[in-house]
Amino acid sequence: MSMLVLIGLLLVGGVMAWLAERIAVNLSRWVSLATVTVSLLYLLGIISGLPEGSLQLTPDPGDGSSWLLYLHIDWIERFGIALEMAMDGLSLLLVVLTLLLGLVAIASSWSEIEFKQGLFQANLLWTLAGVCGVFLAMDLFLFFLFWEVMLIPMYLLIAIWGHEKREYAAMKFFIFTQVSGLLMLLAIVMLAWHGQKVNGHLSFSYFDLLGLPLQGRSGWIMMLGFFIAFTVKLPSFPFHTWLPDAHTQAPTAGSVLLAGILLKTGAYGLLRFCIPLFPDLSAQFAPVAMGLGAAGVIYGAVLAFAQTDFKRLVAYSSVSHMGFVLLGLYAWNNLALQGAIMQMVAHGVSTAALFMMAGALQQRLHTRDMRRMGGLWHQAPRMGACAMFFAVASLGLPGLGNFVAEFLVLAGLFAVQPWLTAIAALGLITAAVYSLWMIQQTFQGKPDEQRSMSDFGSREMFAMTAMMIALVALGVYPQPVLDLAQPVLDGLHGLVQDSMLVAQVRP
Amino acid sequence: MMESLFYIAALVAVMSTVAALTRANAIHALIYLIVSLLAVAVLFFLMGAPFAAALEIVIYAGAIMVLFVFVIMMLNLGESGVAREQEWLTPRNWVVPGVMAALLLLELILALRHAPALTSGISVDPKAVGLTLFGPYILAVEISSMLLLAGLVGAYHLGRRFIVRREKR
Amino acid sequence: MGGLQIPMTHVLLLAATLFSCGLLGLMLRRNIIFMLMSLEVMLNAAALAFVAAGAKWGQADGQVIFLLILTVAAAEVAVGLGLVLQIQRRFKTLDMDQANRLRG
Amino acid sequence: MAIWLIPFLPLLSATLLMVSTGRMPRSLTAVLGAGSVGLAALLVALLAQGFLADGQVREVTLWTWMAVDNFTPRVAFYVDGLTIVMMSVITGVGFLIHLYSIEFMWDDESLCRYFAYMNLFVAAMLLLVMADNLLLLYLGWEGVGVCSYLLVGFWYRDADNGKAARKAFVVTRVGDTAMALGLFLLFTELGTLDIQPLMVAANANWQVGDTLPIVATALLLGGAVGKSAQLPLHTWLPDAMAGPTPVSALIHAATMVTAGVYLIARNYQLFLLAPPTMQAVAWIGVATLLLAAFTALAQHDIKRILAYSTISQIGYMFLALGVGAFASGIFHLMTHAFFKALLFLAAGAVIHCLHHEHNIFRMGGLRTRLPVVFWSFLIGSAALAALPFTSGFYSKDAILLSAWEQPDIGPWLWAGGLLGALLTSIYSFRLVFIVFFGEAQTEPDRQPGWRMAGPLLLLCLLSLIGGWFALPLSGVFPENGHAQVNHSVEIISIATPLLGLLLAYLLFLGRQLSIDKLLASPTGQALKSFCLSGWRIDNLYNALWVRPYTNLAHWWRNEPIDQLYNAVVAASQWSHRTLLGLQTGELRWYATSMVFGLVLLLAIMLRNAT
Repeated sequence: MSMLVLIGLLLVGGVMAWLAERIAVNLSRWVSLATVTVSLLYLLGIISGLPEGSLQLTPDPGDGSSWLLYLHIDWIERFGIALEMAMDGLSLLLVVLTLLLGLVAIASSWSEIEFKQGLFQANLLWTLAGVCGVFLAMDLFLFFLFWEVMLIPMYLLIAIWGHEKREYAAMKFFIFTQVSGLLMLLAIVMLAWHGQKVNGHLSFSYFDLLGLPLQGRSGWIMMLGFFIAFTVKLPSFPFHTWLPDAHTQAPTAGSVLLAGILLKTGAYGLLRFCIPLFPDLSAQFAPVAMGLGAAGVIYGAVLAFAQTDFKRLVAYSSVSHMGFVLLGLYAWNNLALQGAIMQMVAHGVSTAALFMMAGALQQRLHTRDMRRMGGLWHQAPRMGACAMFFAVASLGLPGLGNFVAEFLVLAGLFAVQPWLTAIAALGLITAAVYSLWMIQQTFQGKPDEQRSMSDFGSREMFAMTAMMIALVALGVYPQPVLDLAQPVLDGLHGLVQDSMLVAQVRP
Repeated sequence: MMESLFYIAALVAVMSTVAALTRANAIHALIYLIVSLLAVAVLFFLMGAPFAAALEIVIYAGAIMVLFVFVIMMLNLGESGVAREQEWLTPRNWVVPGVMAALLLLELILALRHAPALTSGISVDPKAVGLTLFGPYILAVEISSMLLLAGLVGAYHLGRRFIVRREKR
Repeated sequence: MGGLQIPMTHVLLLAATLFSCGLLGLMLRRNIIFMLMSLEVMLNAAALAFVAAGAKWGQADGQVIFLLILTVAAAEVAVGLGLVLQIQRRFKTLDMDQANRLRG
Repeated sequence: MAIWLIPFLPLLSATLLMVSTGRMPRSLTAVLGAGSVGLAALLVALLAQGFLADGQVREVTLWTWMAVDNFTPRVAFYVDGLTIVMMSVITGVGFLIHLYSIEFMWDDESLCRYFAYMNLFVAAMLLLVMADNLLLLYLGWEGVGVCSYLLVGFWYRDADNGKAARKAFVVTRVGDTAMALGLFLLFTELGTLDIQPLMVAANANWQVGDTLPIVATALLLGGAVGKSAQLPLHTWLPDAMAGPTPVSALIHAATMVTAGVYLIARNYQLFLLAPPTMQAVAWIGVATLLLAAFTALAQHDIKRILAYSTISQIGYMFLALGVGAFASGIFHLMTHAFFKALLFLAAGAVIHCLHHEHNIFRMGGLRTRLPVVFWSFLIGSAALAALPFTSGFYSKDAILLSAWEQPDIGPWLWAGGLLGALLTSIYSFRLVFIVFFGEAQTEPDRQPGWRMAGPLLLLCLLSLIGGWFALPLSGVFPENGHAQVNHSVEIISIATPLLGLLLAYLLFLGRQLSIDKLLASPTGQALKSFCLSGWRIDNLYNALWVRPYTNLAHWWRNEPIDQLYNAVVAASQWSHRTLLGLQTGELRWYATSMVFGLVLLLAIMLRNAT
């Protein structure tokens, strides 16, 4: 029940934030902040109320009642659709990340949005609700529902509060995700129908559909339906082209949410659904998927280097970073999977911070064009220091979260595909090229003495410092995150251990 | 005798309709149209539908056509309009519509060749019509009342602005 | 009993002819008033067919439908002529080939 | 004693300085910046004393960094003789350079930022040498890289500095990536990254000459080559001189660039399993030392000469490692840290006193005007050229002897090293003669104060007596005793630098020999510019890597993939426009088309009816 309450809180909070605008113009952002804070506290309260040691127990992936939280309410019984939700360590991690980045998004939009604040905050909260739902839903139909729920408010965020080419970007985002979502719906329906043939009853429940014998052409179609839906969201080369536009045009909070959380739903989907549901097919498909991942790493990095728009650069860097996630997921050994999960968290934080930086620059300079910046360190040393920190974080400096993630992914991948690892490792070099080029163009170089620009205020500095501390903590002591995910991975390994996907690191 | 009356009326209807649609002057056309409607009213009467015949004359030929007259008068089209109409009726413009209409007619003829032999000759009086109308067709009556209401509101809305603007000038 | 009996084919052919004439007018004329008149002719032709059908079976339904067609025609003419006035005001013409934009 | 305090102190100080964002008083900044390193140096001295007394290897585990399966790198320190030597150099020389920096950088507005970066660097470098496993070493390795980037680009207003900084980082990153791959390979094959267990596992699982150790060491060598500016990744170091001079002294001479040497020395057991890699190390060393020495001969920027000489001297260290004389390599690393820091700091003093003049041909006659600097520079150059009884003499001599003893290729390596020594002597005294003798071109506007002079004098002392230090390396590396000393070889080694000194005197001071005519000829000109540009390797890399990459990026700027999607969009727009033609807005057209449809429909129905 608590999971429904959590999502309900966010949905209702959204409505309240919308209405609050009528009472006072700036009230809605306070309502929104309070909603997310309360949700977060509520979640933490639930988790602390769990029996001792349950976080360390390995959940049986085929049985939701062995998970941390489980909920099953019949909904549309005729089609075997239920309100079935469950939470394990992985979902918990991602939901916490979602709520934390929700706070960051609210903070980053604090003074940026003036037009229809209430509706803006409402959309923000609804997106969060949708994402939480995606991370918790265990009924495939419900999952698809939430998948769409998170899409529409996001579309509105871009289309209403975006920058100069917002309609184009929002439409592109919508069409890409919608088309891929429909492919997934098709796959879900086919899967449920297939399940009915095998199990004898129609069910959309993840737990009922696990372990179906899926082969042949229909199996491939279903697997690819899931795969494409998730890799569009991830996004992976060559389905990534919506992302630079959407990121560039979205308001800061929208970019933060997109990069920080929405992309993670794709990775989550691959890890939770695509691979466990189709272990054998995924194993056969893994070289292709990993190839796409490596291609994304390099391609994103090269294009990031080519950009002149700050936000676009960061967006392409996301493509590059999410390539590592794809690599890690399909390498499918413990190291690589942990790396992929770590990358989700670390990339969420570091990219969110870079988008906040972009937003702050745009607010101050009214441009995102880096050719019109330069030497900003002189006027805004605090911003410069923050930008430098997150730039080196995104290029994978050891001691920060992204490094742990990339290192684990590549170390795990090396055991499976050494040559691909070598190619993907080129991403480390290219990341350095674009990150440093970004810093050079914005904060270094000759300052424009006429330009007056305010440095970060205490509110912005607070958000930035929090994220810096988070990244350093992830970088020097990532164990809490790893421990949270490990039981889940153990369970998944048990599930697909028969397949040839398992390539354990030699002791 | 009565049968020849039917065919005469039919001929009148067709000819006056054709005339109505080929006149350049709107009022002339309207007069021809009224003739055509009256001829159809005769046909109705001959087919044993006196109530329909009466309504055809009163409402169609009367009320509706008068509306046309009003509008034509309000627009005050004049001689230039007539000249322009003439210009638009050059033979070249006839080709496509003519072919289309002829094709349609041909098909209709082909389709209607084998219609059932004769009408019954029974006259249905207004009482029977009324009973049917407010019996099984009551819903249709309600709907048409809604339709008329909508037409009323629409016509009022559209016409009012025209009139108000005129008065302002 | 004993009323006039007419071959149905002829009545329906007449209705078809009138309908075709109306269509011809609709396609041919550019003046909206004439187009409306053509519409009246077509409606009338349809009504004729219904009444004939009613006469065939000696039932009142044909005339009922005629009545309904009449109301449709009345409503249509009322709105249509209102539109004619608006078109004249906006476009200063009744030529429908010139008034071909939804947004005036 | 808490060993973890040693890297922690500079780290803490760096954090404090960063948090203060320059609002701290300058004097406090300086005290904090230099003091933390000084304190660390003191702790290292205590540690060294303890180590010399009992010879115990000290291991400290702070926490487990991460634990996934059997991948459990710890944040742990491993302190043996090698580490002690490196730590002493880092904190000792580092402290002197910090002290010197106070005066050198006093007028700079970003003093705080400077000390923050410097302290961070010291912390990262200490982590690098103290690391118990290769992953933590990699952390320090990348950390020093970033600090180097930050400090080379310290004066960010000049875009050229930024370019040099990026070049430094990216070129070393190429090597780092190879090294990372090496780590993956080692972990995949041996299941651990902890250095000592790794060595044991390697010796247990691999035979000398197996493919895997060769590949692994080659990848590690890639990292070492990048960091230590050896061929073919040496191009960043001369450009890195864009940073403040004390930075060049600390990072690009004394400590960071020798990290590659440390890496190989630390994993020497692995390298011993891969003789081809060892040979490659030696040959890279010889090739680099010759190339850099030739290049140094033609330079006229005082710092670039020193940069090329650094590359060249690290070449000697690689040569030493390659022939298995690890202790000699580390010994040279230490003496080089002393005399190269001395040279850089002296050069910095010259630059500081001559209004940031870098061109040696606009200096001259400084012998009387800056006496302290002159003597420092002279001693430093003597040690660099390995004149007898200076510290450089002992270390370089040991390397050449070891090279000579190498079977088969030994004499060739030795000859290369000897030629390098000759060139070293020529270019270093060319520098001395041109800068400090002859006509004065620019008048110094100030004299170095005690904070600059003090470190100089101390480093002079170290450069002179550093050769007599006995390094506590006996427990680290295998003994390879010098069985028979070949006296003729010894004598040639001693004579070569003196010959170089003589040549330099004749060429640049006495002018008894003139090569002006030679230089004026077209061939001479071409040769000179060839040497001046560092054998055009930069141009080669530009054409080979940089330009293709930027061109590719430029070509891809409009997203070839997106063009595909745009084609779909274009197709649907085309069909939209085509169909739009049907929607003319003309009522008559609509009516006609409806009739057409009606006719068609009826026709079909009629056909079906019959």
